[in-house]
Amino acid sequence: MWRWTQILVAGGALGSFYALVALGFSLIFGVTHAFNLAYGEFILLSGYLAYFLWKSWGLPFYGTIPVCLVVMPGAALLLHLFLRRVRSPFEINSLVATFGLALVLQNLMLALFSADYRLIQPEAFPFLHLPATGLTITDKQFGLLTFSLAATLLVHLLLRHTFLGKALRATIQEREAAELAGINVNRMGWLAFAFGGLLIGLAGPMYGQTMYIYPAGGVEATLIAITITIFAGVGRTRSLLLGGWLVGLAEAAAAMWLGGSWKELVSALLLITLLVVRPSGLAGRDGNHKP
Amino acid sequence: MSVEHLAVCYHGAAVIQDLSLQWWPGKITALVGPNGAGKTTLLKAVGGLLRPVAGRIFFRGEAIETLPVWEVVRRGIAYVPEGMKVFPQMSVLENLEVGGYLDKTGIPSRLAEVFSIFPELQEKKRTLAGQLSGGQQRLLTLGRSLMSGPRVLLLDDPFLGLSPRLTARFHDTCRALMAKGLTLIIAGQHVARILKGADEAFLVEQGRITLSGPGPELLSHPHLQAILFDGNLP
Amino acid sequence: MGTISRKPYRKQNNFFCRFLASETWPLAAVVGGLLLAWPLCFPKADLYYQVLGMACFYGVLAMAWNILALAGGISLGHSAFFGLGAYGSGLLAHYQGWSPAVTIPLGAMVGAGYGVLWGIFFQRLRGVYFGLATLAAVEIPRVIIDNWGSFTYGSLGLVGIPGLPDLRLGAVEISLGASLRALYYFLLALMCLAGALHFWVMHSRWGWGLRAIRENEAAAAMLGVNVRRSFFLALLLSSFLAGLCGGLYAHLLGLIEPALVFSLHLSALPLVLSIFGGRFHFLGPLLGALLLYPLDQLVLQPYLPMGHAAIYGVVIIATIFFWPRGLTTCLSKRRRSV
Amino acid sequence: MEIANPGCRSAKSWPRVNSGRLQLSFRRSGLLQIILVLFVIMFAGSVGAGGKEVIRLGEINPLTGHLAQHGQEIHQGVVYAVEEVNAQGGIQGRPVKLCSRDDQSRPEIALNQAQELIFREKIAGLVGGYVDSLVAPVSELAARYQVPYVASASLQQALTRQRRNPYFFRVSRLDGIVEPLSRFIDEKLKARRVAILHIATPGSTEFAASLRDNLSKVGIAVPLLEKCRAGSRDFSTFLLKVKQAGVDILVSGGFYPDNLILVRQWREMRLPLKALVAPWGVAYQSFISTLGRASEGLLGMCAWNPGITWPGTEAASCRFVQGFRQRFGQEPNTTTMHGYTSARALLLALAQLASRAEPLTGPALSQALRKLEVVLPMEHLKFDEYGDPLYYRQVVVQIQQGRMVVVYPPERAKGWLPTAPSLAE
Repeated sequence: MWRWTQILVAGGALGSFYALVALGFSLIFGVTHAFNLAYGEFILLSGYLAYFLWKSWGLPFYGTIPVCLVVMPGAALLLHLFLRRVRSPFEINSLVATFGLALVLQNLMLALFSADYRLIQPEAFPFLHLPATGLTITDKQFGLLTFSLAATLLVHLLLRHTFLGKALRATIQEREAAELAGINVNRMGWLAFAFGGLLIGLAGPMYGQTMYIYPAGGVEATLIAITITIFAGVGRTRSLLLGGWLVGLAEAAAAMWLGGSWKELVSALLLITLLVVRPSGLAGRDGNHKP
Repeated sequence: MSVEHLAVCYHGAAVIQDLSLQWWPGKITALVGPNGAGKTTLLKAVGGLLRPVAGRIFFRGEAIETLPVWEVVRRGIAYVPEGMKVFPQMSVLENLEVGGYLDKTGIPSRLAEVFSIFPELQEKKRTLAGQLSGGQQRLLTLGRSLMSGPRVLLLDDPFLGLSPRLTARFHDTCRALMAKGLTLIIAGQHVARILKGADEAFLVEQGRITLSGPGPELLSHPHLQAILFDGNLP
Repeated sequence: MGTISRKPYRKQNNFFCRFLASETWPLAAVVGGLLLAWPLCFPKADLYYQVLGMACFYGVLAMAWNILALAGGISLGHSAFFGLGAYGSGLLAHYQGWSPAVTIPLGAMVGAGYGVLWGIFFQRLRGVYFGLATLAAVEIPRVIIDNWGSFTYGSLGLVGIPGLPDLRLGAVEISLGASLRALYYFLLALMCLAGALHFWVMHSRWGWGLRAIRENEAAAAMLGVNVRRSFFLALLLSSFLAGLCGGLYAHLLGLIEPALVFSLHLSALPLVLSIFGGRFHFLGPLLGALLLYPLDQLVLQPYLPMGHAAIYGVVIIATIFFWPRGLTTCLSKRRRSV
Repeated sequence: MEIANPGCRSAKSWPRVNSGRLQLSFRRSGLLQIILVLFVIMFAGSVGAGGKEVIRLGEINPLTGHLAQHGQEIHQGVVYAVEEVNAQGGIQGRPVKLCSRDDQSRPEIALNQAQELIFREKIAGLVGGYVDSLVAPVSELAARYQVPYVASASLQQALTRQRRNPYFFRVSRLDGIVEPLSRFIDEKLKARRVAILHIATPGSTEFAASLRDNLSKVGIAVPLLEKCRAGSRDFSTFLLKVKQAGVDILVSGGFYPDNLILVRQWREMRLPLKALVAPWGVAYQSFISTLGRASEGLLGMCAWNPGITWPGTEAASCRFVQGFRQRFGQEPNTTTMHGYTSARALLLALAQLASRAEPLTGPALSQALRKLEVVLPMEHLKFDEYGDPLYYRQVVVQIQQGRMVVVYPPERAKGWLPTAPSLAE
C-alpha cells in the first residue's frame, strides 16, 4: 500500500516536472509555430547558469532561480530574433535551423563548461519521512512538485483569466482571426518567447537539480517537451499537467512491473494509443479544430 | 475612403493590377465578380492582411496600406473573413472579448450591443465556439468583428453556406448596422442578393474594375449578366 | 517542381525522355560523371571511397525519407525501419547463414512489414501528430530487441555479421568485401538506382497524387486520388528502402546494437539531408548527402577536430537562411516556382 | 483556395513550360562552383601527407556526444604521453605527431575517421576508443590494413577471443574487474543476496552476466538483475524493488551519470543496504566532490588513481600526476591513465623498433607490441596471445572522508570501514 503511495509520489513529482519542461515549448510553439529543437539546450544553459551561481558564487539553490528568471527570457528573445529571419515554410525550416543551432550550442557548452556531468545540490534531505510506513518525500521532490505546480497554475491563470492570456490563446487557435481582432500577433510572438524564457529559467535549475546536466543532454529535455506538448495539445495547461503525470506514472509502473528497460516501450505505446484514439490531444474537446 | 492604382501580388502572381475605386461612408458597397477576380485579395489588402506592391489606400485622409493589421483595425476597419474563423477552444464570450482587444474599456457596452443583435449568442455565451453550428459560428465571427467598434466592415462572402433564412437574417442585420452609421463593403458569390441591397457596386474582373454603379442598376447590366450568369437572369 | 517536363501535357511514358527534358539533367550528369570518374584519377584513395560511398548510402536513406515526405508524412522515426532491416538481415545471416544477397532484401521486407503496421495504425494522423507517433514508434522494436536477449543478443549487440560477398559477373569478379573501390561503385550504383526510382516517384502520376495529398487531402480525393492507397504505397516504398539501407549497414559494419541502429541520429539525418538539399527536387536529398556528409567527414573533422559539429550546425543554419527551400532552389531561375 | 499547411507552398505552381534547359543560369553555376571547391578541399589533404621525419600516431575518441566526458579524459592521457615522449627528444630523435579524431560516439564515424588517419595521415599506430561498439569496427579496420591498434578502454571478450586479430591490443579486460569484485563481495562483504543493475550497453551487460555467474559459483544468490537504458534519470522504482528483494549488496554496472542519480536516490530513500558497489563512475575525484557527503562509504573500482598505483611504480605515478596537473590544470584519474597507458604501450613498442633501426611497419610494430613487457603505473603490461593484458586487475576502493582508500585485494588494502555510514547524521 505505502509502496504504491511512494511510486505515486515519485511518478507525480517527475510528471509535474515533465509538464513544466513542456510548458515553455508548448507556449512558444503554439503562438509562433516555431518548432524549437534547441529548446533542451536552452534549459541546459539555464541549468549551467544556476550550477555556476551555486557552485562558484555560493548562492543557495533557490537563490539561483531569480537570476535564471531574469537572464533566460533575454536569451529566449534573442532566439526569437534569430528565428524571425527564418523564411517560410516556417515550421519545418525552424525545425532544421534550430537543429543546427542545437549543434552549435552543444559544442559551445562543451567548450565552455567541459563534458563533465554536473549536479546541483546533490545532498538530499527528507521533507517528510514516515519510518513506520517507509514513505519518504524528499525536499527535492517537494520542491519539484511545488514549483512545477505553481508554474503550471500561474500559466493557467495567465491564459484563462487575463486579457493578455486570452489574446495569446486566440493567437494559438486562429492566427489570422486573432490578427483581425486587432491583436498584434507579432507582439504576441515576443511575449510567448519571453514567457517561454521565464519557464525555461525555472526549468533549468530544476533540471540541474533533479537530473544531471551535460552538454549533450539537451536532446532528452527537448524530447520530453515535444512528447508532452503534442500529447496534450498546444496551449492547454491542464492537459499538459495530466499528460506529464500520465507519462511519469506509466514509466514508474512499467519499471515496477516489467523492469526499467521496458519503460520507454510503455510510454511509447501509451503515446501512440492516445494519438491514434484522440488525435486532438488529451482531453481534447473536438470542435472544428484542425490538428 | 479610396483605393488608388492598387496592385497586389499573391504568391508571386499579380492578382490586382492598377485598381482604383472610392467608397462612400455610411453606405453598402458591393464587390462582385467571377471566381478569382481578386475580390478577396482587395478586401485583404484594405484590411492590412496583404501588403500591396504598388498603389495607395486612403482612409479618412490617411494612407493605411503599409500599416500592420492591428493598426488598421484600430482605425476602424474590420475585415470579416469568409468561412468560420472562430477560436474553437474558447467560449463564445471569450471570443467576443478578444474581439474587443484594442479597446478594453468599451467591452461591456459593445458586448451588450452585440448580444442585442444576436440574442442566440448570449444564450450560448459559455459554450465553446468550436461546438456551435456553422451558422452560429458565422454570426459569432461577425459579432466578434463588431466588438472592435469598426467604422467600416469588410464582409467577405458572408452568405456562403448559410441557409436562406439565415441569409435573410444576415442581410437585415447588415441593414441595421448601416443604419447605425457603419460602412459596409460586401464581396461575394450571391450576386443577386448582394447587389439588390447595395447602394454602390463594382464589378471586379481579373484584378480590375470593369463596371460600377448603384447595385440594382448593375444587376441588370448586360455585361455583368454575360459574365456572371451566362446571360440567364437568375 | 524544377524538373517537370517541358511539355507536360504530351504523353511521355518514357522516364528517360522526361529526365532529358528536365532542366536539371546537366547537373545530374555532371555530378554523376564526377562520381563515376574520379576513382580513375585517384585509384588508391580508400578513404574517399569509404566516405563518398557512405554519402551515397545516406543519399539513399534520405531519398527513402523524402518519398514519404512528398506525401506530407514528415517522419521522425525512419530509424525504426533502418534498425529492423539491420536486425532482420543480421539475424538471418547469423542463424541461417544465408548470403547477404538474400538477407538484405528479406531484412528490408521486415522494415516494410513495420511500415504496413504504421500504415494501419497511423492512417488518420497527419502533420506533427504523425511525426510524433513515428518518433514514439521507434521505441517499440528497439525495446523488444533490446530485451529479447536469447534471440537477438539484446544489448550485447550482434557481432560477426558477414561482410558483403563477391559479385561474379561472367569473368569479372568484384570483391565488395575486400575492395573499397568496388564497394564504392556498388553504393554509387545503388544510389543511382534509388535516384531513378526517386525521379520516377516525383514525376509519375502517383507522385503528383502524393503532392496533392500533402497539399489538401480532401481536394486530392476529389481529383480522384485514392488517398489511403497512395499514402500507404509511399509509406511501403519508403520503409522498404530504409530497411534496405539498414540491412546493408549491418553487413557493411559487421556489428549492430539496438542503440546504434535505432538511434535518433539516424532518424534526423535523412530529414536534415533532404531539407538541406531541397526536398521538392529529386536531386535534393542526394545533393544534401553528397555535400554535407563528406564536408563533415573530410573537411571539418580533420581540420577542426574539436569544433566541427558547431561548423556543421552553422552550415545548416546558413542554408536555411539563404536557401530556405534547400540548395536545389538555386537550380531553377525562379526560386518560388521550385 | 488557400492552403493552410505552411510546409507546402510548392505545388501551387503547376507544371510550367520553361525554356533554355541547357543554359546554366548564374545561380546554377554558383552551385556547381561550390561543389567543385568542396571537391578540391576534400582532395587537398590526400597529396603530400606523411613526412619522413615525423612519426604519426592516430587517436580516435568520443570527444563529443554522450560519451564525451570519458573520451576527453582518455584524450588528455594520450596527449600527455605523446608530449612526454617529445619532451625527451622524441623516438630516436624523431618527433611524434598526434592526430586526434572525434567519432562523436558513433561507430561508423569512428570507421571513417580511422580510415582518414590510415590513408591520409599515414599513421604508424592507433590508440584510443572508449566503449566496445566504438572500438570493434576500428579493430577490424586495423586488421585489414595491418595497423596496430591499442584500445584504451574495451572489455567485450568476443573482440579478442572470438576472432584472432593480430593487430588489436587493449590495456584492459573484463576479468580484471569481475574477478576481484566477485571475490571481494564473497570474502570481504560476506554477502548472501546481491542485486545487479546494468546499462543497455555491451560492456555493462556482459559485466552483469559474468558477475552473476561468478557469484552463483560461490553460492551467492542474485534475485534481481535489471537492465536500464543509458541516461536513465530515475531509479526510485528500481530501488523499491531492491528493497523488496531483501538484498544486502547492490552492484551498479552504470556509468558515471547513472551512479550520480542512483546513489542520491538510494540515500534519499534510506534503503538499508550493506554496501553499494559500482565498478564504473564512482572512483573519480570529481564524482566524490560532486556528491559530497552522499558519496561517503561508497565502493568503487579503479585500476589507478593518484595515490593508488601498481606496487613499485610510486615514483613514476607521482611524476605523472605532477606533470599532468601542470599541463592540464586538473587531476588525472583512472580513465586518463587508461589513455596514457595505451599510448605508452604503442610509443614504447615504436621506440624499441626504432632503437633496432627496424622500419616502422605495421607487422613489425605488432610483433614489438606482442613482445612488450613493462611495468607502468596502471599495470604490469604484457599482452597475451589474444592481445589482452595479462596482469590487468582493478582494485576495490572505498570512499572515506572524501578520499579513495583501497580495500581489496588484501595485499594492497589500506583500511576498511565495514558498515556504510548513513547520510542522516
